[in-house]
Amino acid sequence: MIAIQTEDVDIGKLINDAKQRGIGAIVVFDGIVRDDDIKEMELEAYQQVAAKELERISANAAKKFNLLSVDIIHRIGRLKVGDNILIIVVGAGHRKEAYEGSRYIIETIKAGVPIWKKELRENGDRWVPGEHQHGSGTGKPR
Amino acid sequence: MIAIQTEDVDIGKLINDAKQRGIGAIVVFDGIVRDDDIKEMELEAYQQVAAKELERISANAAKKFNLLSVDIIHRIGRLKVGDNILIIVVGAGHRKEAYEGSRYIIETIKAGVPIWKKELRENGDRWVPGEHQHGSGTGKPR
Amino acid sequence: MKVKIRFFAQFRELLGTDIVVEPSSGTLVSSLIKEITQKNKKGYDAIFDETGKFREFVILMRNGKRLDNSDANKTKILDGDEIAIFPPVAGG
Amino acid sequence: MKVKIRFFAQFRELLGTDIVVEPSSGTLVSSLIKEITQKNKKGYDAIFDETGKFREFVILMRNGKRLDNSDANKTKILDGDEIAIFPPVAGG
Repeated sequence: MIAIQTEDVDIGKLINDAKQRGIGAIVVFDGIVRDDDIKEMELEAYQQVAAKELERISANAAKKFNLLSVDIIHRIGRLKVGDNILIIVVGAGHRKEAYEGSRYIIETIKAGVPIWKKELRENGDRWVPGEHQHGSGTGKPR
Repeated sequence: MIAIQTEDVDIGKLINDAKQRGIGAIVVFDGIVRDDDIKEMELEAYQQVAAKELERISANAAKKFNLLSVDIIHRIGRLKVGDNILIIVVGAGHRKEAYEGSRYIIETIKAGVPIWKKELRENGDRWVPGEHQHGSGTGKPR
Repeated sequence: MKVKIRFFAQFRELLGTDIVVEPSSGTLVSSLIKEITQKNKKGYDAIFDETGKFREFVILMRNGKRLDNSDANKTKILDGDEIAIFPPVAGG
Repeated sequence: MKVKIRFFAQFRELLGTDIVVEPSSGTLVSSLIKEITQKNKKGYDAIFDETGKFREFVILMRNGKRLDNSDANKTKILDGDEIAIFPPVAGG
Protein backbone atom coordinates (compact mmCIF):
# COMPACT_ATOMS: atom_id res chain seq x y z
CA MET A 1 0.00 0.00 0.00
CA ILE A 2 1.38 3.36 -1.08
CA ALA A 3 -0.72 6.32 -0.01
CA ILE A 4 -0.78 10.01 0.76
CA GLN A 5 -3.78 10.52 2.98
CA THR A 6 -5.19 12.43 5.92
CA GLU A 7 -6.27 9.30 7.85
CA ASP A 8 -4.02 7.42 10.23
CA VAL A 9 -3.27 3.75 9.61
CA ASP A 10 -3.22 0.56 11.72
CA ILE A 11 0.47 -0.35 11.87
CA GLY A 12 -0.20 -3.73 13.51
CA LYS A 13 -2.41 -4.66 10.58
CA LEU A 14 0.16 -3.45 8.03
CA ILE A 15 2.77 -5.70 9.69
CA ASN A 16 0.47 -8.70 9.62
CA ASP A 17 -0.46 -8.10 6.00
CA ALA A 18 3.22 -7.80 5.08
CA LYS A 19 3.88 -11.37 6.22
CA GLN A 20 4.19 -13.55 3.20
CA ARG A 21 6.33 -16.29 1.73
CA GLY A 22 10.00 -15.75 2.39
CA ILE A 23 9.73 -13.01 5.00
CA GLY A 24 12.09 -13.29 7.97
CA ALA A 25 12.35 -9.65 9.01
CA ILE A 26 10.09 -6.64 9.00
CA VAL A 27 11.35 -3.14 9.78
CA VAL A 28 8.89 -0.35 10.50
CA PHE A 29 9.74 3.33 10.48
CA ASP A 30 7.22 5.63 12.12
CA GLY A 31 7.89 9.37 11.88
CA ILE A 32 6.02 11.30 14.55
CA VAL A 33 5.14 14.94 15.24
CA ARG A 34 7.64 15.88 17.97
CA ASP A 35 6.76 18.30 20.74
CA ASP A 36 9.25 20.98 19.72
CA ASP A 37 7.15 23.76 21.24
CA ILE A 38 4.63 23.36 18.49
CA LYS A 39 0.88 23.27 18.77
CA GLU A 40 0.18 21.45 15.55
CA MET A 41 1.65 20.68 12.18
CA GLU A 42 0.12 21.23 8.75
CA LEU A 43 1.27 19.04 5.88
CA GLU A 44 0.81 19.73 2.21
CA ALA A 45 1.69 17.60 -0.83
CA TYR A 46 1.87 17.98 -4.57
CA GLN A 47 -0.32 14.92 -4.42
CA GLN A 48 -0.14 13.33 -7.88
CA VAL A 49 3.61 13.83 -8.23
CA ALA A 50 4.36 12.78 -4.63
CA ALA A 51 2.32 9.58 -4.99
CA LYS A 52 4.15 8.68 -8.20
CA GLU A 53 7.47 9.40 -6.48
CA LEU A 54 6.58 7.11 -3.58
CA GLU A 55 5.67 4.34 -6.03
CA ARG A 56 8.98 4.78 -7.80
CA ILE A 57 10.97 4.81 -4.53
CA SER A 58 9.14 1.69 -3.37
CA ALA A 59 9.91 -0.18 -6.60
CA ASN A 60 13.56 0.91 -6.57
CA ALA A 61 13.99 -0.10 -2.94
CA ALA A 62 12.36 -3.49 -3.55
CA LYS A 63 14.76 -4.19 -6.40
CA LYS A 64 17.86 -2.81 -4.72
CA PHE A 65 17.36 -4.52 -1.35
CA ASN A 66 15.35 -7.62 -2.28
CA LEU A 67 12.35 -6.40 -0.36
CA LEU A 68 9.36 -8.72 -0.56
CA SER A 69 6.90 -6.14 0.74
CA VAL A 70 6.81 -2.33 0.96
CA ASP A 71 4.15 -0.03 2.41
CA ILE A 72 4.52 3.73 2.54
CA ILE A 73 1.81 5.90 4.04
CA HIS A 74 2.49 9.63 4.22
CA ARG A 75 -0.10 11.68 6.00
CA ILE A 76 -1.10 15.23 5.06
CA GLY A 77 -3.39 17.80 6.65
CA ARG A 78 -3.46 18.95 10.25
CA LEU A 79 -1.58 16.74 12.76
CA LYS A 80 -0.91 17.12 16.45
CA VAL A 81 2.02 16.18 18.67
CA GLY A 82 2.40 12.38 18.82
CA ASP A 83 0.56 11.78 15.55
CA ASN A 84 2.12 9.56 12.88
CA ILE A 85 3.41 11.51 9.88
CA LEU A 86 5.02 8.79 7.82
CA ILE A 87 4.87 5.03 8.18
CA ILE A 88 7.17 2.75 6.21
CA VAL A 89 6.82 -1.03 6.56
CA VAL A 90 9.27 -3.24 4.68
CA GLY A 91 9.57 -7.01 4.71
CA ALA A 92 12.58 -9.02 3.53
CA GLY A 93 14.16 -12.42 3.92
CA HIS A 94 16.84 -11.08 6.25
CA ARG A 95 17.31 -8.17 8.60
CA LYS A 96 20.15 -6.46 6.77
CA GLU A 97 18.01 -5.96 3.66
CA ALA A 98 15.03 -4.84 5.73
CA TYR A 99 17.00 -2.21 7.69
CA GLU A 100 18.87 -0.91 4.66
CA GLY A 101 15.77 -0.86 2.48
CA SER A 102 13.82 1.03 5.14
CA ARG A 103 16.57 3.59 5.59
CA TYR A 104 16.95 4.04 1.84
CA ILE A 105 13.24 4.76 1.53
CA ILE A 106 13.10 7.40 4.26
CA GLU A 107 16.26 9.15 3.06
CA THR A 108 15.00 9.20 -0.53
CA ILE A 109 11.63 10.59 0.57
CA LYS A 110 13.32 13.32 2.60
CA ALA A 111 15.52 14.18 -0.36
CA GLY A 112 12.94 14.68 -3.03
CA VAL A 113 9.24 13.96 -2.60
CA PRO A 114 7.17 17.16 -2.94
CA ILE A 115 5.66 17.36 0.54
CA TRP A 116 5.96 20.30 2.93
CA LYS A 117 5.40 20.80 6.64
CA LYS A 118 4.42 23.89 8.52
CA GLU A 119 4.80 24.07 12.27
CA LEU A 120 2.04 26.00 14.01
CA ARG A 121 3.61 27.66 17.03
CA GLU A 122 2.53 29.99 19.79
CA ASN A 123 4.98 32.57 18.50
CA GLY A 124 4.11 32.25 14.83
CA ASP A 125 4.07 29.60 12.15
CA ARG A 126 7.16 28.26 10.44
CA TRP A 127 7.69 26.24 7.27
CA VAL A 128 10.13 23.44 8.05
CA PRO A 129 13.24 23.81 5.88
CA GLY A 130 14.14 20.73 3.87
CA GLU A 131 17.18 18.66 4.73
CA HIS A 132 18.56 18.89 1.23
CA GLN A 133 19.32 21.49 -1.39
CA HIS A 134 17.18 21.13 -4.46
CA GLY A 135 17.49 24.14 -6.68
CA SER A 136 19.78 24.30 -9.65
CA GLY A 137 22.28 26.46 -7.79
CA THR A 138 24.59 25.79 -4.88
CA GLY A 139 23.26 28.29 -2.36
CA LYS A 140 21.51 27.40 0.85
CA PRO A 141 17.74 27.28 1.09
CA ARG A 142 16.42 30.21 3.10
CA MET B 1 9.06 -3.67 28.47
CA ILE B 2 11.79 -6.28 28.33
CA ALA B 3 10.52 -9.85 28.26
CA ILE B 4 11.26 -13.41 27.28
CA GLN B 5 7.91 -15.07 26.92
CA THR B 6 5.86 -17.62 25.01
CA GLU B 7 3.00 -15.21 24.25
CA ASP B 8 2.89 -12.93 21.24
CA VAL B 9 2.63 -9.18 21.71
CA ASP B 10 0.54 -6.37 20.21
CA ILE B 11 3.06 -4.33 18.22
CA GLY B 12 0.58 -1.53 17.52
CA LYS B 13 0.09 -1.07 21.26
CA LEU B 14 3.84 -1.13 21.92
CA ILE B 15 4.29 1.65 19.36
CA ASN B 16 1.54 3.74 20.92
CA ASP B 17 2.91 3.23 24.41
CA ALA B 18 6.38 4.24 23.23
CA LYS B 19 5.15 7.69 22.26
CA GLN B 20 6.29 10.15 24.84
CA ARG B 21 7.85 13.55 25.24
CA GLY B 22 10.60 14.16 22.69
CA ILE B 23 9.86 11.25 20.36
CA GLY B 24 10.08 11.99 16.64
CA ALA B 25 10.92 8.55 15.27
CA ILE B 26 10.10 4.98 16.17
CA VAL B 27 11.81 2.02 14.52
CA VAL B 28 10.40 -1.48 14.94
CA PHE B 29 12.27 -4.66 14.15
CA ASP B 30 10.17 -7.80 13.89
CA GLY B 31 12.04 -11.09 13.39
CA ILE B 32 9.77 -13.74 11.93
CA VAL B 33 9.88 -17.53 11.46
CA ARG B 34 10.73 -17.86 7.77
CA ASP B 35 9.35 -20.69 5.65
CA ASP B 36 12.71 -22.31 4.93
CA ASP B 37 11.16 -25.75 4.49
CA ILE B 38 10.48 -25.91 8.18
CA LYS B 39 7.35 -27.08 9.95
CA GLU B 40 7.91 -25.29 13.20
CA MET B 41 10.60 -23.76 15.34
CA GLU B 42 11.39 -24.44 18.97
CA LEU B 43 13.10 -21.73 21.01
CA GLU B 44 14.90 -22.16 24.28
CA ALA B 45 16.49 -19.60 26.60
CA TYR B 46 18.74 -19.53 29.64
CA GLN B 47 15.95 -17.38 30.94
CA GLN B 48 17.39 -15.49 33.91
CA VAL B 49 20.67 -14.71 32.19
CA ALA B 50 19.03 -13.85 28.85
CA ALA B 51 16.59 -11.46 30.55
CA LYS B 52 19.43 -9.71 32.38
CA GLU B 53 21.36 -9.45 29.11
CA LEU B 54 18.40 -7.88 27.34
CA GLU B 55 18.08 -5.33 30.15
CA ARG B 56 21.77 -4.52 29.86
CA ILE B 57 21.61 -4.21 26.05
CA SER B 58 18.56 -1.98 26.34
CA ALA B 59 20.26 0.33 28.83
CA ASN B 60 23.47 0.49 26.79
CA ALA B 61 21.57 1.24 23.59
CA ALA B 62 19.52 3.95 25.29
CA LYS B 63 22.68 5.66 26.49
CA LYS B 64 24.69 5.20 23.30
CA PHE B 65 21.95 6.34 20.88
CA ASN B 66 19.85 8.70 23.04
CA LEU B 67 16.87 6.38 22.87
CA LEU B 68 13.88 7.61 24.85
CA SER B 69 12.10 4.28 24.80
CA VAL B 70 13.14 0.64 24.29
CA ASP B 71 11.04 -2.52 24.25
CA ILE B 72 12.46 -5.96 23.57
CA ILE B 73 10.24 -9.02 23.53
CA HIS B 74 11.89 -12.34 22.66
CA ARG B 75 9.58 -15.28 22.33
CA ILE B 76 10.43 -18.84 23.30
CA GLY B 77 8.63 -22.16 22.95
CA ARG B 78 7.05 -23.59 19.84
CA LEU B 79 6.49 -21.15 16.94
CA LYS B 80 5.20 -21.66 13.42
CA VAL B 81 6.02 -20.03 10.09
CA GLY B 82 5.04 -16.34 10.13
CA ASP B 83 5.09 -16.06 13.92
CA ASN B 84 7.01 -13.22 15.55
CA ILE B 85 10.24 -14.35 17.22
CA LEU B 86 11.72 -11.07 18.37
CA ILE B 87 10.19 -7.62 18.51
CA ILE B 88 12.30 -4.52 19.18
CA VAL B 89 10.63 -1.11 19.44
CA VAL B 90 12.82 1.94 19.94
CA GLY B 91 11.84 5.58 20.12
CA ALA B 92 14.17 8.55 19.72
CA GLY B 93 14.12 12.22 18.89
CA HIS B 94 15.43 11.62 15.38
CA ARG B 95 15.49 8.81 12.85
CA LYS B 96 19.25 8.29 12.75
CA GLU B 97 19.36 7.41 16.45
CA ALA B 98 16.29 5.20 16.17
CA TYR B 99 17.66 3.18 13.23
CA GLU B 100 21.13 2.85 14.68
CA GLY B 101 19.85 1.99 18.15
CA SER B 102 17.55 -0.67 16.75
CA ARG B 103 20.30 -2.21 14.67
CA TYR B 104 22.70 -2.17 17.59
CA ILE B 105 20.19 -4.02 19.75
CA ILE B 106 19.49 -6.81 17.24
CA GLU B 107 23.18 -7.30 16.45
CA THR B 108 24.09 -7.43 20.13
CA ILE B 109 21.32 -9.93 20.84
CA LYS B 110 22.46 -12.13 17.97
CA ALA B 111 26.02 -11.96 19.24
CA GLY B 112 25.55 -13.01 22.82
CA VAL B 113 22.19 -13.57 24.46
CA PRO B 114 21.75 -17.22 25.54
CA ILE B 115 18.82 -18.23 23.37
CA TRP B 116 18.74 -21.11 20.91
CA LYS B 117 16.51 -22.12 18.02
CA LYS B 118 15.75 -25.54 16.65
CA GLU B 119 14.11 -25.94 13.26
CA LEU B 120 11.67 -28.83 13.08
CA ARG B 121 11.83 -30.17 9.53
CA GLU B 122 10.27 -32.96 7.55
CA ASN B 123 13.71 -34.49 7.10
CA GLY B 124 14.88 -34.11 10.68
CA ASP B 125 15.42 -31.37 13.23
CA ARG B 126 18.31 -28.91 13.17
CA TRP B 127 19.73 -26.56 15.76
CA VAL B 128 20.34 -23.21 14.10
CA PRO B 129 24.04 -22.35 14.23
CA GLY B 130 24.81 -18.96 15.75
CA GLU B 131 26.10 -16.12 13.63
CA HIS B 132 29.09 -15.52 15.85
CA GLN B 133 31.92 -17.43 17.44
CA HIS B 134 31.70 -17.53 21.20
CA GLY B 135 34.12 -20.07 22.61
CA SER B 136 37.54 -19.13 23.87
CA GLY B 137 39.21 -20.55 20.78
CA THR B 138 39.29 -19.48 17.19
CA GLY B 139 37.73 -22.51 15.53
CA LYS B 140 34.39 -22.57 13.83
CA PRO B 141 31.28 -23.73 15.61
CA ARG B 142 30.20 -27.12 14.31
CA MET C 1 -4.32 27.79 -24.91
CA LYS C 2 -4.89 26.90 -21.26
CA VAL C 3 -2.18 26.31 -18.67
CA LYS C 4 -2.35 25.56 -14.96
CA ILE C 5 0.10 27.11 -12.51
CA ARG C 6 0.50 25.51 -9.08
CA PHE C 7 2.41 27.05 -6.21
CA PHE C 8 3.09 25.09 -3.02
CA ALA C 9 3.92 25.79 0.63
CA GLN C 10 5.22 29.37 1.23
CA PHE C 11 4.71 30.20 -2.43
CA ARG C 12 1.09 29.05 -2.30
CA GLU C 13 0.44 31.20 0.76
CA LEU C 14 1.74 34.25 -1.10
CA LEU C 15 0.46 33.57 -4.59
CA GLY C 16 -2.40 31.08 -4.45
CA THR C 17 -2.53 27.82 -6.37
CA ASP C 18 -4.28 26.12 -9.29
CA ILE C 19 -4.18 29.31 -11.29
CA VAL C 20 -5.50 28.81 -14.79
CA VAL C 21 -4.11 31.19 -17.38
CA GLU C 22 -4.30 31.55 -21.13
CA PRO C 23 -0.90 32.69 -22.37
CA SER C 24 -0.26 33.48 -25.98
CA SER C 25 1.52 30.89 -28.06
CA GLY C 26 5.31 30.99 -27.72
CA THR C 27 5.34 32.27 -24.12
CA LEU C 28 8.34 31.04 -22.14
CA VAL C 29 7.81 29.24 -18.81
CA SER C 30 9.95 31.80 -16.99
CA SER C 31 8.05 34.74 -18.50
CA LEU C 32 4.71 33.27 -17.54
CA ILE C 33 5.78 32.71 -13.92
CA LYS C 34 7.22 36.19 -13.76
CA GLU C 35 4.00 37.67 -15.08
CA ILE C 36 1.85 35.81 -12.57
CA THR C 37 4.06 36.58 -9.57
CA GLN C 38 4.15 40.31 -10.38
CA LYS C 39 0.81 40.67 -8.62
CA ASN C 40 2.46 40.08 -5.23
CA LYS C 41 5.83 41.64 -4.44
CA LYS C 42 6.61 39.22 -1.58
CA GLY C 43 5.68 36.31 -3.79
CA TYR C 44 7.85 37.60 -6.63
CA ASP C 45 10.78 38.22 -4.29
CA ALA C 46 10.46 34.74 -2.81
CA ILE C 47 10.95 33.21 -6.24
CA PHE C 48 13.18 35.65 -8.14
CA ASP C 49 16.36 37.42 -7.10
CA GLU C 50 17.22 41.10 -7.75
CA THR C 51 18.47 40.30 -11.23
CA GLY C 52 15.21 38.55 -12.15
CA LYS C 53 16.66 35.04 -12.07
CA PHE C 54 15.04 32.15 -10.23
CA ARG C 55 16.44 31.87 -6.72
CA GLU C 56 18.75 28.88 -6.43
CA PHE C 57 16.49 26.81 -4.21
CA VAL C 58 13.32 27.24 -6.25
CA ILE C 59 12.12 24.02 -7.88
CA LEU C 60 10.15 23.94 -11.12
CA MET C 61 8.17 21.08 -12.59
CA ARG C 62 6.44 20.84 -15.92
CA ASN C 63 3.79 18.13 -16.06
CA GLY C 64 5.28 16.39 -13.01
CA LYS C 65 8.87 16.38 -14.33
CA ARG C 66 11.71 18.56 -13.08
CA LEU C 67 12.49 21.49 -15.29
CA ASP C 68 15.91 22.95 -14.67
CA ASN C 69 15.61 26.61 -13.67
CA SER C 70 17.89 27.72 -16.46
CA ASP C 71 15.89 25.76 -19.02
CA ALA C 72 12.75 27.65 -18.02
CA ASN C 73 14.15 30.60 -19.97
CA LYS C 74 14.21 28.53 -23.17
CA THR C 75 11.14 26.34 -22.73
CA LYS C 76 7.89 27.37 -24.35
CA ILE C 77 4.61 26.70 -22.64
CA LEU C 78 2.35 24.25 -24.47
CA ASP C 79 -1.41 23.93 -24.28
CA GLY C 80 -2.53 21.86 -21.27
CA ASP C 81 0.77 22.20 -19.39
CA GLU C 82 0.81 22.09 -15.60
CA ILE C 83 3.65 24.15 -14.17
CA ALA C 84 4.53 23.70 -10.47
CA ILE C 85 6.76 26.05 -8.49
CA PHE C 86 7.86 25.17 -4.99
CA PRO C 87 10.51 25.57 -2.27
CA PRO C 88 12.73 22.68 -1.08
CA VAL C 89 10.70 19.70 0.05
CA ALA C 90 10.41 18.70 3.71
CA GLY C 91 8.35 15.52 3.82
CA GLY C 92 8.93 12.46 5.97
CA MET D 1 27.77 -28.79 49.13
CA LYS D 2 25.13 -28.51 46.43
CA VAL D 3 25.70 -27.34 42.88
CA LYS D 4 23.38 -27.05 39.90
CA ILE D 5 24.50 -27.93 36.39
CA ARG D 6 22.51 -26.62 33.44
CA PHE D 7 22.96 -27.73 29.86
CA PHE D 8 21.17 -25.97 26.99
CA ALA D 9 20.15 -26.73 23.40
CA GLN D 10 21.98 -29.72 21.87
CA PHE D 11 23.79 -30.33 25.15
CA ARG D 12 20.51 -30.43 27.06
CA GLU D 13 19.08 -32.96 24.63
CA LEU D 14 22.06 -35.23 25.22
CA LEU D 15 22.67 -34.66 28.91
CA GLY D 16 19.54 -33.27 30.54
CA THR D 17 19.42 -30.06 32.54
CA ASP D 18 19.02 -28.73 36.07
CA ILE D 19 21.22 -31.53 37.40
CA VAL D 20 21.84 -31.12 41.11
CA VAL D 21 25.08 -32.68 42.32
CA GLU D 22 27.03 -32.70 45.56
CA PRO D 23 30.70 -32.55 44.69
CA SER D 24 33.38 -32.73 47.33
CA SER D 25 35.02 -29.50 48.36
CA GLY D 26 37.85 -28.43 46.11
CA THR D 27 36.41 -29.95 42.92
CA LEU D 28 37.32 -28.01 39.78
CA VAL D 29 34.56 -26.81 37.42
CA SER D 30 36.11 -28.70 34.50
CA SER D 31 36.38 -31.94 36.51
CA LEU D 32 32.78 -31.75 37.60
CA ILE D 33 31.52 -31.21 34.04
CA LYS D 34 33.71 -34.04 32.81
CA GLU D 35 32.35 -36.35 35.50
CA ILE D 36 28.73 -35.55 34.69
CA THR D 37 29.14 -35.83 30.92
CA GLN D 38 30.85 -39.24 31.21
CA LYS D 39 27.42 -40.83 31.43
CA ASN D 40 26.70 -40.08 27.78
CA LYS D 41 29.46 -40.51 25.19
CA LYS D 42 27.76 -38.30 22.58
CA GLY D 43 27.25 -35.65 25.22
CA TYR D 44 30.87 -35.85 26.34
CA ASP D 45 32.13 -35.71 22.74
CA ALA D 46 29.97 -32.70 21.99
CA ILE D 47 31.68 -30.75 24.77
CA PHE D 48 35.22 -32.12 24.96
CA ASP D 49 37.74 -32.88 22.22
CA GLU D 50 39.96 -36.00 21.97
CA THR D 51 42.51 -34.51 24.35
CA GLY D 52 39.89 -33.82 27.02
CA LYS D 53 39.83 -30.05 26.50
CA PHE D 54 36.64 -28.04 26.07
CA ARG D 55 35.81 -27.66 22.42
CA GLU D 56 36.49 -24.12 21.24
CA PHE D 57 32.88 -23.12 20.75
CA VAL D 58 31.61 -24.38 24.13
CA ILE D 59 30.48 -21.58 26.43
CA LEU D 60 30.61 -21.82 30.21
CA MET D 61 28.90 -19.64 32.77
CA ARG D 62 29.24 -19.63 36.51
CA ASN D 63 26.34 -17.93 38.26
CA GLY D 64 25.35 -16.14 35.10
CA LYS D 65 28.83 -14.83 34.30
CA ARG D 66 31.11 -16.05 31.51
CA LEU D 67 33.86 -18.36 32.71
CA ASP D 68 36.67 -18.67 30.22
CA ASN D 69 37.09 -22.31 29.20
CA SER D 70 40.74 -22.33 30.23
CA ASP D 71 39.88 -20.88 33.64
CA ALA D 72 37.50 -23.79 34.28
CA ASN D 73 40.60 -25.91 34.93
CA LYS D 74 41.65 -23.65 37.79
CA THR D 75 38.29 -22.63 39.24
CA LYS D 76 36.94 -24.52 42.24
CA ILE D 77 33.23 -25.11 42.59
CA LEU D 78 31.63 -23.34 45.54
CA ASP D 79 28.46 -24.27 47.42
CA GLY D 80 25.34 -22.98 45.64
CA ASP D 81 27.06 -22.43 42.29
CA GLU D 82 25.06 -22.68 39.10
CA ILE D 83 27.20 -23.85 36.18
CA ALA D 84 25.80 -23.50 32.67
CA ILE D 85 27.26 -25.16 29.58
CA PHE D 86 25.98 -24.32 26.12
CA PRO D 87 26.75 -24.12 22.41
CA PRO D 88 26.94 -20.79 20.49
CA VAL D 89 23.78 -18.77 20.89
CA ALA D 90 21.31 -18.26 18.06
CA GLY D 91 18.61 -15.96 19.37
CA GLY D 92 16.95 -13.11 17.57
